Amino acid sequence: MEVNQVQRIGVFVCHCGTNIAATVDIKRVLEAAAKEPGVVHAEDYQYMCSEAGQQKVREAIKEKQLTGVVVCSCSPRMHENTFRGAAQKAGLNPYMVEIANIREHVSWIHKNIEEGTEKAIILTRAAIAKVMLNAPLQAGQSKVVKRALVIGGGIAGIQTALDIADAGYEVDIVEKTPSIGGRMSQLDKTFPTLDCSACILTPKMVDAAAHEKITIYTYSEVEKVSGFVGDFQVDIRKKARSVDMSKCTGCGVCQEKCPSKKIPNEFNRELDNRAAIYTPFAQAIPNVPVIDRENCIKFKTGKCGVCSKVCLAGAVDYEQQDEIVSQNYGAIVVATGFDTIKLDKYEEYSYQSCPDVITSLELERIMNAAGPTKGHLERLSDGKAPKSMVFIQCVGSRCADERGKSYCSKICCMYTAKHAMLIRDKYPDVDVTVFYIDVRTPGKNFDEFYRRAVEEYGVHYIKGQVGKVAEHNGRLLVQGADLIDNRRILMETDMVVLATAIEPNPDVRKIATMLTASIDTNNFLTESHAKLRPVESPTAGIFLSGVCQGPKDIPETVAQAGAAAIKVVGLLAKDYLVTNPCVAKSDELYCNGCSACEKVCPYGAISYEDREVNDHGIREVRRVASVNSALCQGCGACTVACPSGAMDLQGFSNRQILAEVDAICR
Amino acid sequence: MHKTEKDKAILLREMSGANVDKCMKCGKCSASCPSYDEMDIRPHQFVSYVQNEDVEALLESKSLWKCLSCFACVERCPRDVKPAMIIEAVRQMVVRQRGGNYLLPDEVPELLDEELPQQLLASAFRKYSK
Amino acid sequence: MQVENKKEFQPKIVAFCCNWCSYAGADLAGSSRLAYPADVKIIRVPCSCRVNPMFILRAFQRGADGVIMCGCHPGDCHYTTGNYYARRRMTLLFSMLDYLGVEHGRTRVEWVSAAEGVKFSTVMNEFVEKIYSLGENVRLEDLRCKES
Amino acid sequence: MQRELMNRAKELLIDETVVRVLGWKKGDLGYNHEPAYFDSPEELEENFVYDAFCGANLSKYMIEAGKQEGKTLVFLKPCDTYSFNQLLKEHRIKRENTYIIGVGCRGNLDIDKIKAAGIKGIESVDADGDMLKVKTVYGEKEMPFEEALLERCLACKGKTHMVYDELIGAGEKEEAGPKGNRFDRVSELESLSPEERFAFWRSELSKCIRCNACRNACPACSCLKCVFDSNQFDSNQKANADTFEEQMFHIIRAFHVAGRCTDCGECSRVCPQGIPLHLLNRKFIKDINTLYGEYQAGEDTDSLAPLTNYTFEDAEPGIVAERGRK
Repeated sequence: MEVNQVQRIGVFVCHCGTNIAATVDIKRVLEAAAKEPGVVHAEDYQYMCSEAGQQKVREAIKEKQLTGVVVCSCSPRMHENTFRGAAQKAGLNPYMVEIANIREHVSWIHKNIEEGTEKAIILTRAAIAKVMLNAPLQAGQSKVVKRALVIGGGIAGIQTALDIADAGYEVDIVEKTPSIGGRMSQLDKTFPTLDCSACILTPKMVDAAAHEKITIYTYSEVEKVSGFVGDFQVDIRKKARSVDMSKCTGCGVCQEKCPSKKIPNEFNRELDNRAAIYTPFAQAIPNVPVIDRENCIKFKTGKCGVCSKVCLAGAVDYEQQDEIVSQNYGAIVVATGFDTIKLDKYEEYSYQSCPDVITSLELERIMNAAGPTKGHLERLSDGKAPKSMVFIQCVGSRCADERGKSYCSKICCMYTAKHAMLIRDKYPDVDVTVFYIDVRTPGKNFDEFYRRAVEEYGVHYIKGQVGKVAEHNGRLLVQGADLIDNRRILMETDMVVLATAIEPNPDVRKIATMLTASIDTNNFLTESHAKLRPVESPTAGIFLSGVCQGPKDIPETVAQAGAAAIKVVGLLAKDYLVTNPCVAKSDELYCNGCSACEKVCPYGAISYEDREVNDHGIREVRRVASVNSALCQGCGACTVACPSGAMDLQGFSNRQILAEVDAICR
Repeated sequence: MHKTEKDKAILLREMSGANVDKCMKCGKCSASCPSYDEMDIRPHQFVSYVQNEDVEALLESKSLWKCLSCFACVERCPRDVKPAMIIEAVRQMVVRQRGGNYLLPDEVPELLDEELPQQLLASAFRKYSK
Repeated sequence: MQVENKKEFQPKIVAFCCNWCSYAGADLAGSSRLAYPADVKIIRVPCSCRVNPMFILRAFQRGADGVIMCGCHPGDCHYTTGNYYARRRMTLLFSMLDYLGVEHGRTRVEWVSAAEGVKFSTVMNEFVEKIYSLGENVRLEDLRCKES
Repeated sequence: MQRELMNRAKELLIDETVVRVLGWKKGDLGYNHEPAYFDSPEELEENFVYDAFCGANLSKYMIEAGKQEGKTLVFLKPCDTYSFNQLLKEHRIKRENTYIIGVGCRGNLDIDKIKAAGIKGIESVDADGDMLKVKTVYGEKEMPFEEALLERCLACKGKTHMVYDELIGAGEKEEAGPKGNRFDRVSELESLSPEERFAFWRSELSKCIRCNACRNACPACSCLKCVFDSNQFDSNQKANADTFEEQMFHIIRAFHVAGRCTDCGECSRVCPQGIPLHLLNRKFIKDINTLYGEYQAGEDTDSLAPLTNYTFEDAEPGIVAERGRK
């Protein structure tokens, strides 16, 4: 074994009051440690992590010129940083400290002193064996690009961007559809105050568009992400709009004159049609149409060109190409939002077969003055005003089977109360019944809101999930059971509204993969800590805003958007980041250049280059791996993929781990 | 051997293979049931009766013999609880307790007629014999 | 030289635990006072994908009677994909050891999350029991390295 | 075919397409040909050979040859091209420095099998139809060609070359395709009791003299510096000191080539002790095929190898114990 210098190791054994001392014979541990080769100092103390304890470590390092420290104490997850700090203060490299975990792994579980002491000694020996092979490591620095990217231009993305921009940093919003606004722009009114959604959202959209620090890329998608916290390189694909944004005045003539008008209108949940050249809604930002090339006659047949002819500004440009914008960002916020689930597996609700069975989001559009019925409540089958309506809760939510989602969609109880109330208010002669399993209304003024629906607006709430909805004599027959009265319900109604489960936008999986952000089985992005780090992804520099992280309503989304923004601002306010030095390192003399390590690296931290290598006097150009220490997170996957042992992990090197193995099996 | 209510409830869980603890009490089983009005104890109640270990009431319920085993409740249950399987298990229990077969294979030929669907026979066996 | 060793069999068991899930799970077992035999000694690695087959063979060579590797549950890896690679590597390695005639009970992989202190303790108890039933690892031990 | 290959090689040397030729030269016996470089037509004329004793897989030599100035002509049998491809995939060979002539192959012979058939004092061996004519000091002997085939040829991967610049003699007289299932012996071992397996491998591996021939011949085992020669793992050992070290060497060797081994069989062919090392590699191949889907290393140059790939649904390591229970 090669030892470059004579190691001088100090061992510090903590009593942790009686936590350790009660079941570990501290004196014997000290004696055993002192006998180990390389150990020049061994002492114990009541509470090693206390200031006085740390002082002992610092003094010993200076007096005995220690080159390495072993602290036998609680879990390294608890106090490793404490003792590293102490070492650093005494002039020793902080990575020359190892912890033997003799509390969580020994004294707390082994009640027999003999056993406990023996195990503590072995763990101490293993830590000593490891620290003998430790090398001083230097934490590196990496630059922070003072610009943030927000993926998704709904209320979550807009709010995050506004907050970041107000703090003085540049922000770019990338939105897939032709306008920002997201789901909220499709809503009619919002609970519990019944404000008109557009009235509160539109000013925010305008603010974002007008903000000098915010750049909005609509009809654009993130195409490629590389880099790491502080400096992500992102390629954004600006899809060809076929309309020159700088020339268009937003007059809307092109949309009126377009002959291809039979295209399902996504914004109105495909309840009516739009033209091939269109802006999704009147308040769209930017107020510039796009040509849907798949449905445009000009693009399909080469003939037509009406929009171009009628455009006085000459803004229509059929030759426009997709454009790639490459930009560097210090932080990225994911705000990709949600959609409702598909209901094709719920045959019993007849959603596919009866036009009068609709989802809640469709009802929002029907209720909206700009919607397919101009705000009149009517049946889509015959245009007649309904006399009776049934709302069904938890459609696809709280499902244990593969038809739906296991979680509660959280927002449905409240919006259903809202819908019921609005309908009873506007159309008092319409009878409204809500079938529920539980009414869940935690939130300020939420339960009061629901009670108002029942008490003031006379909405019937029936506990019991509906079993079946079927067309019957031009009306809908709803079969259910009232679980409280314990009686069968068989009622005819005119419209049925399904509170459909929400799910993360399906594109989020692709985005998460690009960002190496983790995602759960329901496609919600995972937060770094469910309680303490709820807006951070475990991947450094990636933050979460809105429903992409979990179901939530508008106030919660806005709150989370602000929280994500402050985390971003906190990051961008730094000029440099300190990087973890326990990263992989490749020895060029051993590297075969085979790329196995590169293939298993989850961070794209390994690259290959042709470099001249001096292998004991033989100079030749070889293809060798190099690790970007700012990107590497230190998992070690590459070290095992490497057959020659060229790739090793600093702080957890092959030889260090083998030394621990040997010490344990001695 | 004397069984307590608790033993019987455990037995019912085993016989039916239904996990009653998954039930979220939404009542969709009852809402889907075509025989609901004929029943004294409703499908969703079967689940909670087993949870509450009130098996005696189930054994005496006339619902047992009203269930068509159409499995609509099993099909639609969002929690995969399988109420029909519980009802089936209670029926089994009743039959076993009574000790005798209501339908013996030897009696079948006499009952056969050409119109009779095979499925009915199988179902009758399931219902009326051990 | 050979002295008859009448001492009761005390197995040596090495447990490789990933820092983020299983090591934290072991800590939780500790803070919940969920006992498991002291024969288990834990080595902390950043991720299960850091565990080289060489480490496992070396442990056996130096006289370990059992080696267990614990990591985050598939899908929950702190580094996203580490445990997937570890899973394949260990499956193949264990299969090979089995093929060479080493009792497969001496090796094990378990996924233990940071919240599964109970599972950690249960798994360790089971594993140690298994090793006791298998007895001393005579097939793979390097006699040269044994202390007299 | 030997003449045809030699003439083409001369042409390519003369027109300066290549600056050297990597082929086989005659051994001092009639059946121990070895890999060799030829720099001139004269050398080719004198020593070049191609017959059923040219078992040596030349792919690995291309790692070094590829570093030289100018192109190297290399002769590759169909199965050799898998190894070559695998090395290309691992960026070990510069394709642009290589000119590949894919040569036809009827199968290679195992001199040990001929000797085992009781034929002694061999001077030369010639194929004649389905029979081998063996000249010995005791006169001429005969044995069926088929019975003297190398183990690898019994698991022949077929007559298709995975990579080449031109083909000579390919598709002629070839009996492509495996004879029986190459995993039969592995399955047989698997069906034994652990004690029997241990006994089998202990007796086989204890023959190992750590000559490193397997490592040196293996096209996948091509590290610049082997872990067993370096100190990266505290593992440099010159000789086996106990029963485990050779096992460790062979397990790790097999593990390092798992998912990369093309099953070319060089390890077993070159082992002076006759250890069936290919049974270790085939065990991994069999496991990979059953657990992660059929995979043939060297078939392409861009797929992810089984050990640098995964699926969420992969089998758990516990499957080893479950399988054992059956």
